[in-house]
Amino acid sequence: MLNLINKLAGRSPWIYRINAGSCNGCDVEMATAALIPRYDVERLGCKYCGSPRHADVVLISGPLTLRVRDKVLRVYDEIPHPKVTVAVGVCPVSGGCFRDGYSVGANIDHYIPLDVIVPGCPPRPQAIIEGVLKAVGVWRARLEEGLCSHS
Amino acid sequence: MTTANTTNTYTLPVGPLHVALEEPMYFDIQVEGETVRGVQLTAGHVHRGMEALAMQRNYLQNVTLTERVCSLCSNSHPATYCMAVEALSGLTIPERAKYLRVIADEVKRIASHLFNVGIMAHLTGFDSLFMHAMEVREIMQDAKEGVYGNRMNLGQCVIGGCRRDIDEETAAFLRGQLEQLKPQLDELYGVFERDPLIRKRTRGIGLLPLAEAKRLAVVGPVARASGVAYDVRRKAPYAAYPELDFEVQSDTKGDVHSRALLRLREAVESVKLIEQCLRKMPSGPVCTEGMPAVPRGESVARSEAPRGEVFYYLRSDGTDTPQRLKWRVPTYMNWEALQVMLANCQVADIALIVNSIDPCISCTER
Amino acid sequence: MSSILEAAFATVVFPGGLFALALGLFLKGMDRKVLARLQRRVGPPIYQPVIDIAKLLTKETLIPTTANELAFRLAPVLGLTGMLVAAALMPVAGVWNGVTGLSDLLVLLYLLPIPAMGLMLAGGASSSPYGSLGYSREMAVMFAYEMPLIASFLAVAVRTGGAAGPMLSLSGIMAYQIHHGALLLDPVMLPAVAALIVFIPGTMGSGLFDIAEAESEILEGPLLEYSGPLLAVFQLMSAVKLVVVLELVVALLCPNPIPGGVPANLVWHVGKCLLLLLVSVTCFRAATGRLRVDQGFAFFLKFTSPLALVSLCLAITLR
Amino acid sequence: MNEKLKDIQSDAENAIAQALGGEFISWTADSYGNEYGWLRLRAPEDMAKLAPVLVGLDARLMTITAYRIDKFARIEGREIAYHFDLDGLALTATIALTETPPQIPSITRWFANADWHEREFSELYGITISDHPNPRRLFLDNELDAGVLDRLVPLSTLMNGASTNTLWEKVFAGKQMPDWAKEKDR
Amino acid sequence: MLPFLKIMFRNLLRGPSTEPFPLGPARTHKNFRGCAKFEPEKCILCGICRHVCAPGAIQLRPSEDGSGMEYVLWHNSCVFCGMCAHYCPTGALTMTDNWHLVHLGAEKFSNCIDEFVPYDECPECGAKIQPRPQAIIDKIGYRHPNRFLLCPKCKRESIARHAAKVHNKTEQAHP
Repeated sequence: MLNLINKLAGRSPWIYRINAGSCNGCDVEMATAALIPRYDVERLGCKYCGSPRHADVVLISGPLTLRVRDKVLRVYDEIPHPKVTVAVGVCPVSGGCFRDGYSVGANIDHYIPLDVIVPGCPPRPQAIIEGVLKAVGVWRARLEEGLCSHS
Repeated sequence: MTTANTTNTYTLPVGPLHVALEEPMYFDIQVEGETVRGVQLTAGHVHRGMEALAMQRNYLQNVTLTERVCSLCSNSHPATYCMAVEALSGLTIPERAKYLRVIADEVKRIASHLFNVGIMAHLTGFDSLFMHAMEVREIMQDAKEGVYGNRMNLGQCVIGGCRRDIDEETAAFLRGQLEQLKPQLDELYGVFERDPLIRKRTRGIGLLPLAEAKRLAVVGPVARASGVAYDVRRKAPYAAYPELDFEVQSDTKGDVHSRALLRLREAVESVKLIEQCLRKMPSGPVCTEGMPAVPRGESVARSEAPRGEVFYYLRSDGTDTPQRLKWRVPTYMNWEALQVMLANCQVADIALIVNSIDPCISCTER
Repeated sequence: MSSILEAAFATVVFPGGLFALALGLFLKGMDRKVLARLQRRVGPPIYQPVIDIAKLLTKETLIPTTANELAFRLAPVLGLTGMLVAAALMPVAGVWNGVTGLSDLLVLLYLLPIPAMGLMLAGGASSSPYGSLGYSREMAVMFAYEMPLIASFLAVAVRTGGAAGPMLSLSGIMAYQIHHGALLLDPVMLPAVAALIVFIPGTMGSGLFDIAEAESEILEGPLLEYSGPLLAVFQLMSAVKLVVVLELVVALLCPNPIPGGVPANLVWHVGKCLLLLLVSVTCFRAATGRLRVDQGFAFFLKFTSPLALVSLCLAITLR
Repeated sequence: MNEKLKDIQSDAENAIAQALGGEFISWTADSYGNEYGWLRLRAPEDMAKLAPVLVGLDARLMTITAYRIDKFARIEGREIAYHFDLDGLALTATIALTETPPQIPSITRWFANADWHEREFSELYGITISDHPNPRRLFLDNELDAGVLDRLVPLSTLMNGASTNTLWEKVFAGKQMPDWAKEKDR
Repeated sequence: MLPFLKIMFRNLLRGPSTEPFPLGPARTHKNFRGCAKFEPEKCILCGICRHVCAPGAIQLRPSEDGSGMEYVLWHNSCVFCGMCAHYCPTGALTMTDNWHLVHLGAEKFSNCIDEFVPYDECPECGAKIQPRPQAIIDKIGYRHPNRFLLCPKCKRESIARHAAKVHNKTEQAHP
C-alpha cells in the first residue's frame, strides 16, 4: 500500500516558485513552462500552487539578494517535507553575472540545498521541464527512504 | 469611530513572494473590508547592486551585464548602453546594424506587451485567455530563439553594432512568424476590447488623470494611455527609427483597460516596423571592426523600451571600466503613480492595477 | 434492522461514501481533462485527482503556530462529513430513492453550506490575513447564492407539490417529474433552471465566481495554510460537494430514469452529472474569468434571484 | 533637428542664463542628430534657482546621477548630475558638492518624481538631502550601511574574496590556485 | 457577446498544441545558443574570452609542470551570452545548440569544460610561447608565417635582422 502511494506520489509534483532576486528571465520562463498549453506540465501531474504549503518541488531563481534572503528562507521552511529544490538558471548556483555584488549574498547552497540545477540564462522551458522531471526522481528516492524509515 | 476603524482596517501584506507578482515586492496594504485605504511600499528585494557591478566590469562585459538588468526588456538595456558608449567614443554604427537593432527592439516589444496583457487576463482569473495570449506570444519567442538563439536575452547588441546578421533564410523565417502572428494579434485585440468580463473588471479602475501623469512624469504606455503622447522613438529618434513609418499610440482614458489595449496596438505597430526593416535593410557590415577606446567624458543615451523611456548616463575616466554608469528605467518613474491608482480600490483589483503599469522590479531596483 | 443496514450502506457505500468519493474524483478529473482540451492542452490523466490525494497523504502536516489547532484540524473533517451525509441523501433515479423523511430540500438547504462553513472555519483558524479575507468573501458569496437557491427550491416544490408525498421531499419531486416530464423542459420553470445552473459554478467557486479562493488575488484564501493530509481532506470535500450539487440539480430538473435496470440507470445518472458538470462548470470556467466580490454579489442579486422568483411566481399562479 | 526643438533650445538658453546670470549651456549631438545640453552649476543652492525655471520650460526630470569625482575615492568629492528632458532635448545640469558632509536641497517641491532619485543617491552615496518629504531607505537593506557605492572599492574587494574565489577553488577541485590567478581574478 | 467562445471552440476542434517533449524529442532551432564548445587545438591563449566574460565563467591557469594552460569554463556560471564566441579570433570557442545541461546539485562543480592547451615552443630558442595553430597563422600571420611562430624575443631579433638587411640593401642601392 505504502509502495503504491509512493509510486503514485511521484506523478503529482506540485510546483512552487521562489524569486530570490532574479532578473525576470527565469521567472517568465518558469511561468511559461508551467502554465501554457505548448508545454503543459499538467499532463505530467504538475500543478502550480499559490501557497508554499502545497508544494513539493520548489523552483528557485535569482542570486539571493540580502533583502530577500530571510523571506526566502522563511517561505522555504513553510514547505512541508519531503521537498525538492530546483535551481533555475545559473544565478542561484554561482551568482552568474551578479556575483561579487555588495547586495548579493553568497550562493544559495549555503542556506538551501540545491538538489537539481538547470543551467541557462534563462533556460528554455523544455530544460525547466527536464529539471522538474529530474527533481521528481530525487523526490521519489527521498520518499522511498522516508517510507523505509517509517516502517 | 476610531475604535471601529481600528477593528475594521487591517494590514494585508502582499508579497514579497506572491503569485500575483512576477517578482518580489512588498506592499503593506491597509484594508477596510475589501477597500484599500493606504499602501506602504517596501522595495529593494531585487536590488543586486548592479551599478556598482557595472563600475567593476569593463566596457565589453557591461554589454552582457546590462542585458541582465531585466529579461523582459533585455534588448533595450544593452542597446541604450551601447548607444551611450558609441556617443562617447564617437562611433557611428553601420546602416545595417541600425535596422538590426530596431528589429531586435521591436521583437522584444511584441513579446513583452503580449506577456503583460496575458498576465492581466490571468489576474482576472481568465486563464484560458491568458493561455491563448501566451500561445500567441510563443510565436515571437520562437522567432527570438530562431533568430538570436535565446528566448529572453537576445545578445544582439555589441558596442559598434550588432552580433548576429539576419540572412535571407532567417529573414524568411522571421517573416513567416510575423505572418502567423498578425491575424492572431488582431483577434486578440478584439477579445480584449470586447470581452464583457475583461471590460467589467478593467474599465474605470486604476485611473491616472493627465494632470497626475504629468506631475509624476510617468513614461511609456502608462503615460500614453493617460494622454501624454511621448515616445522616445519619435521625440529623440535613434537607430533606424527616423527612416521608419509608425504611429505613436495614445489614449485619454487612463485606466487599466486602455493601457492593455494600447499595448496591443503598439504590438501591431511593432509588427509593421519589423516588416519595414526587413524590406528596407541595406546590405553591408553589421558591426564596426575592432574594439573601441572610450575616452574621458560623459554621455547620455535613451531609447524607448517596451515599458517606456530607458535612460543611460555614462561617465568615463579613460580607463577600461566606466567611472559611473547610471540607468533609469521606466518602472522607476511609473511606480509612484501607483499611489494615485491604488487609492480606494478593491483588494481584488490591486494585482490588476499593479500589473497595468507593467512593473519591472528587477529593472527598477537593479 | 434492515433500515439501519440500509442507512449504513447508503452512508458508507452508495450513494454516499465510496460511491460519492469515486464519482467526485472522476468528475474532477474529467473537469480538468476537458478544461485542458478547451485550452489546447493535453491535460492530466483522468485519475490525476486520485494521485494528488495519494501524494498529499505522504506529505507532512504543518500547522501555523498562530492557528487554533483544534479548529484548524476540525474544519476539513467537518466539511467532508457534512458533504458525505448530504451525498448519502441524494436519490439516484431508478436505483435509489433517497432516505424517506430525510432526503428533503430543507435538510439539504442546511447541509449544503457546511463546506463553506468548513472553509470559513479554516480561514478563521489559520489566522492569516488572506485566510480571513477568504472567510469574508466566502460568507458574502454564500449569502449571494443562497437566496436564488431558496427561491428555486420553492419554485420546484410549488410546481411539483402534492403530486406524491410531502412538498419538499426529493422523492416527491422525482415522482412528479416521472409522471409529468422533466422540469428541465417545463417552460414555467425555465428561469429557475437557469438560476439553478448558475448556482452550480457559484457554489463550486469556478469561473466568474472563483472569488473566495482566488489564487492570484488572495492566494487560494482559506486553503493557504493547509498542507498534506488535511489539504487532501479539503480536496475530497470539494469533490463530494461537486457530486452533491450536481446530483441535487439533476434530481430537481431531470431525474427521469431510463429502462434497462440498475446498471443502465447508474451510467445514465453519471452521464447526466457529467454533462451538467461540463456545461455549468468546465465550459463556463474556460470562457470566463473572475468577478470582483461586489460584482459577484450583484450578479446573483440582480440576475439569478429575479429569475428564480419569476419561476416561483409563475408556479404559484399556475397551480 | 526641427524648428520646434531649436526654439526650445534657445528658450532654455535664455531662461537659464537669466536665472543663473551668465551660465551657459554647451550642446553636443550624437550620430543620430539628437542634441544634448550640458550645464555646470556653481553651487548646490543654484539648483533651487534652476528648478523653477525648468518647471516654467515644461521640463521633465529624467533622473539624477550621483558619483564620485574619482571612482576609487583617491580624490575626495562627489558630483550630482540632474538629467532633464525638454520635449526631446536632454539637458544635464551638474553640481559639484564641496561641503562635508555633502548636502543638497531637495527639488521634490518642483519635480514630484525626484523623490525616489533623491532617496536613492542619498542611500548609495551618503549625501544628505535637506527638506526631503519622505527620507526612508529605498532599496538598500538595513543590514547595509548608507553609502555603499561610496565605498565601492574596499567593499567589493571583500566580496571578491568571499564568493568568487571560494567558488572557483571548488571548481578547480583540490588544486591550488596560482597566485597570479587569484590577483587577476577580477 | 463572448468573443472568446469562438477561440475556445476552435481550440477544441484543433486539438492540443502541446509539444511531445519530454515524452518525445524537443524542437531546437539551429541558431540556438546553448552551452559553449571549446576546441583546444584552435586556442591561442589570448584570453579575450575571459576579458569579455561578464560572469567570470572562464578561468585560465598555467599547469603545474608549466607545459601549458588549464582552460576551464564553468557552465554553472556561464550566462550563455556568446560574447566569448563572438570575440574569439580563431573560432576555438563556439556556441552549440546543446541545452541538455540539467544535473544534480552534487555535480555542480564538475559541470564545466576542462581542457588543457599546451604551449608551443619557439623554433629558434625553444622558449614556451602561446600556441600558434594553423587557423590563426592563416588569419593574421600569413605575411611572415615563419616569423609568426617565434617567441616575442626571437621575433624582435628577426625583425631587427630583417630591417638591417633591408637597410643594407637600400644603402647599397643608394649609397
